[in-house]
Amino acid sequence: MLKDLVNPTNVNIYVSKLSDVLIKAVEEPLGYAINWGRIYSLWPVHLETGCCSVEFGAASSPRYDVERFGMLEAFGSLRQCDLIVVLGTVTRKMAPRLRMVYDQMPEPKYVIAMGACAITGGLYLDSYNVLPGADSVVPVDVYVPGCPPRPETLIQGCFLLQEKIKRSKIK
Amino acid sequence: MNTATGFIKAIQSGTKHIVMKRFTLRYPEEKLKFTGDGYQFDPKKGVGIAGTRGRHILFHDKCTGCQLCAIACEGIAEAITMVKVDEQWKQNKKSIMPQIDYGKCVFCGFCVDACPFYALYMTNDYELSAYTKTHLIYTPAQLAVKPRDDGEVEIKMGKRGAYHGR
Amino acid sequence: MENKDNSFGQLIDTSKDLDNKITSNIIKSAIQNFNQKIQLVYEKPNRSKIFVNNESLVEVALFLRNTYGLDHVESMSGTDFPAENEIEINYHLGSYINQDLHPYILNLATRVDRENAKSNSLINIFPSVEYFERETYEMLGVYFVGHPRNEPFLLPEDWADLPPLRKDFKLKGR
Amino acid sequence: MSTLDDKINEINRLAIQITKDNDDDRLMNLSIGPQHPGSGHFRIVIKVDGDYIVYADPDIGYVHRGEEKMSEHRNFIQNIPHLERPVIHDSTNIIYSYSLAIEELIGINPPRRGQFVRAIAAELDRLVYTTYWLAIYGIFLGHSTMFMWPTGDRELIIDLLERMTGHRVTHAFSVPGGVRNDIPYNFKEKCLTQINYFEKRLKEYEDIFYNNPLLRQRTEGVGIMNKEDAIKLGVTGSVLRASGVPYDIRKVEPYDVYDEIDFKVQYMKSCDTFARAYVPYLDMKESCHIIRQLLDKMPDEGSVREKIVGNVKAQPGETYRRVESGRGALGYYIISDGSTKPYRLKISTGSFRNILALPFLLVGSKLGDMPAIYWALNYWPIEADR
Repeated sequence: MLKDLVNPTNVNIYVSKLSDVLIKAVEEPLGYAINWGRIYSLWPVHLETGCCSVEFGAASSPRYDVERFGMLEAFGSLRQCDLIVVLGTVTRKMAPRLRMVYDQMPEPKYVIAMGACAITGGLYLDSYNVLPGADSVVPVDVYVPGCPPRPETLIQGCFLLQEKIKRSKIK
Repeated sequence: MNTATGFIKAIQSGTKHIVMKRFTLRYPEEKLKFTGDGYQFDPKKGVGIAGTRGRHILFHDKCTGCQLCAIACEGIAEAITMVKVDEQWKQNKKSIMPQIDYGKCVFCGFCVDACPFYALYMTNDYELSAYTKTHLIYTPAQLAVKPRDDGEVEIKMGKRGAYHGR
Repeated sequence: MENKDNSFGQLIDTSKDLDNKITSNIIKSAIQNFNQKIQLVYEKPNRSKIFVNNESLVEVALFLRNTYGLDHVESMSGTDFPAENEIEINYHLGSYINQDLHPYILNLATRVDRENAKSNSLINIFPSVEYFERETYEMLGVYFVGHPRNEPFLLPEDWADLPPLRKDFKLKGR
Repeated sequence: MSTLDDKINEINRLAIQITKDNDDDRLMNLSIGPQHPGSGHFRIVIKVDGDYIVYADPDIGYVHRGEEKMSEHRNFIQNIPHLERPVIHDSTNIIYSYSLAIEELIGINPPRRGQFVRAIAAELDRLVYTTYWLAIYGIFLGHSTMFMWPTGDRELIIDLLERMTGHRVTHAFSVPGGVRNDIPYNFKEKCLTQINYFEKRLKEYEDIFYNNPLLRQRTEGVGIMNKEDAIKLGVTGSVLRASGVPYDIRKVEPYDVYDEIDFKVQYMKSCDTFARAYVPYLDMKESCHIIRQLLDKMPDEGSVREKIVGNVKAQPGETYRRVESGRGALGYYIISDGSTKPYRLKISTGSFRNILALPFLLVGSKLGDMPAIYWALNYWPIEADR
């Protein structure tokens, strides 16, 4: 009886079933843990596409200090970043560079479109050198409106992004 | 200046800040207090009233659907479109009211300057981030909502430097 | 729009004002030196505009720099006039050396043909004009003879449209 | 065996030939920007020979948005929001000269109180611009405290400006005919206390940054541009004043109420990078004096704005008006054909004029000095690109 159960073919089946159960038991907490790690280490690429970089700088100033939330620690290397904040206008000359930077970033990567120019083109709706928004170049996760947005709005946008990451499933 | 003195002075001036008050605004818990209820405009005098330029507020009982705000915005950002509303108002025969796309709006406030009927003002509301572009379009009904009144912290000067206090 | 005819009646009597006295002296002597080649367009306090033919642009600029110390270019721009089939180029000259001329700006204007836009470069006289001329080449399609780098500057590398500041370049929806 | 030996010999021969034949191998091409911690919206192509820069060519235009063309399709009021975007943290100054030019074309004069309020906003904006510039200069030189302090103290001024104008940086405050709204209640006292505190903090910058021996060593004697070269290159603003030419538009061609204000033009004669970094700091100190005088002399009552309708028509003609911005002379050349829109509008900015000095200063200097030289030029890429 026992001998029948423990033959090599069966063992394989048991192991695979056991691993299925284990994965199911571990997947959710593990995914939660990984996501938890991700949301508190959102490192942005230092690519300035437009003038919203001024308020981005103000967001890391002592008054707002976004590093309290473990995000937007600027001056990271490109290969270690997982967030790209499109800081304003995407011009025709900048668009290929933006895509190039985005393609070089490792997965998973997130995009925040900051400012009216990055969302729809904003003021430059009829300009010959401005693209209508960053989402024609890169997929955007969170839109932060304003021209430029207040640092509070940017922080709120980052909270939204954290919420999104928290609820996403890891592969 | 001597090199050593320079270093010592630099370190000294930095060390003083150990006892300084924290300047940081603890944002989600504390919010800034602004001058007034937001930027307003007095068409009679021809000057505005100082205030923060945040999200707009639309008074449905005053809007006449004259489209002046949309015309003012036409050359700036084209954020305002006039849409049909279900409500019936005496002063608004065409029942059209502005709908504002905050994906385009630049918060310059020239639409408020253009409104001759005291119908469009700006408020202190600035938390407008969203996941999609359609969430950024505010209908006349959404624009009528008064933002909840919070924010009580402002910059104060103390003996130990500037800080945010009530 | 432009009043191009040369009449001294336009000169404001500025004998009381020191600044304007100097500036009208500049223009008077320039006009005397370059007989018929310079036309006075207007003179306002601290601002004046003279018009020269494109052939004599370089010598007039050289004269202004050497005689009065108008040593740098504050601004340089081009304007398209499709009705007259011409492009006007304006050099706004200022002075750092000559203390009396600090508030003064002289607008040195010239016109080139619109189809075959070619002008003499002032880069050997005012080195500060280098990027301005490159910008004008790109934005209005005026070729500057003698400029080492008539090449794209502000626009994307693959720009293949008309120069954008010409009036027949239309913006979308306008 | 012989084949392997042959191969090795062949490889060695080729390698020697490559290094010998190609003298260009000595030169290394570097492309700095636009994705680079120390570049911003800007790329510079550099060739280095060892540690020395032998060729530098700025490649600008990454933020070129065609403002000059766009302004031909908007009326004089609608032009204000997009024209202040090139320098959003110095937006009052860039609109100041535009307002002056349009006022001249339309033929109106702002009320006296409006002129004072506008000048106060312009001076506060200069402080905001310069503190931001200083913060980035600190981080360029690896001085993190100098990023934190100015960005923190900048918020004091931004707070004042927000009370006054309604927005943190893009104020849209100065319009042709004055300013858009009066200053709020008890602004004067608040402004005085915060400016006094800010001035006290400025003194501490000197201890931690400007008198710091490390900064001195990195900047003194680096990137020398003497007076003749500065005049030839036509640089402006703090770069010019650091080369020993006391030229400030507020002094040489006073606009609005600046002829009633008593202030000194700050300049230095050492002509090096340290002077270019120090002159804006001296300007900030002077700005604090100017603000106090302006607050003192401002009339208590009166209108602040001469209202013009949106579709006001200008007289045909042309004008060139300039102001002293944070980066130097900022001029607008506007041609009007008598309609409601400008026929041609040209912005001549300090950044666009100063960037011409960058290749001149870089060639011959060490690569490590590049950030110090570049950012001391008081260059804001978006303003140069427009």
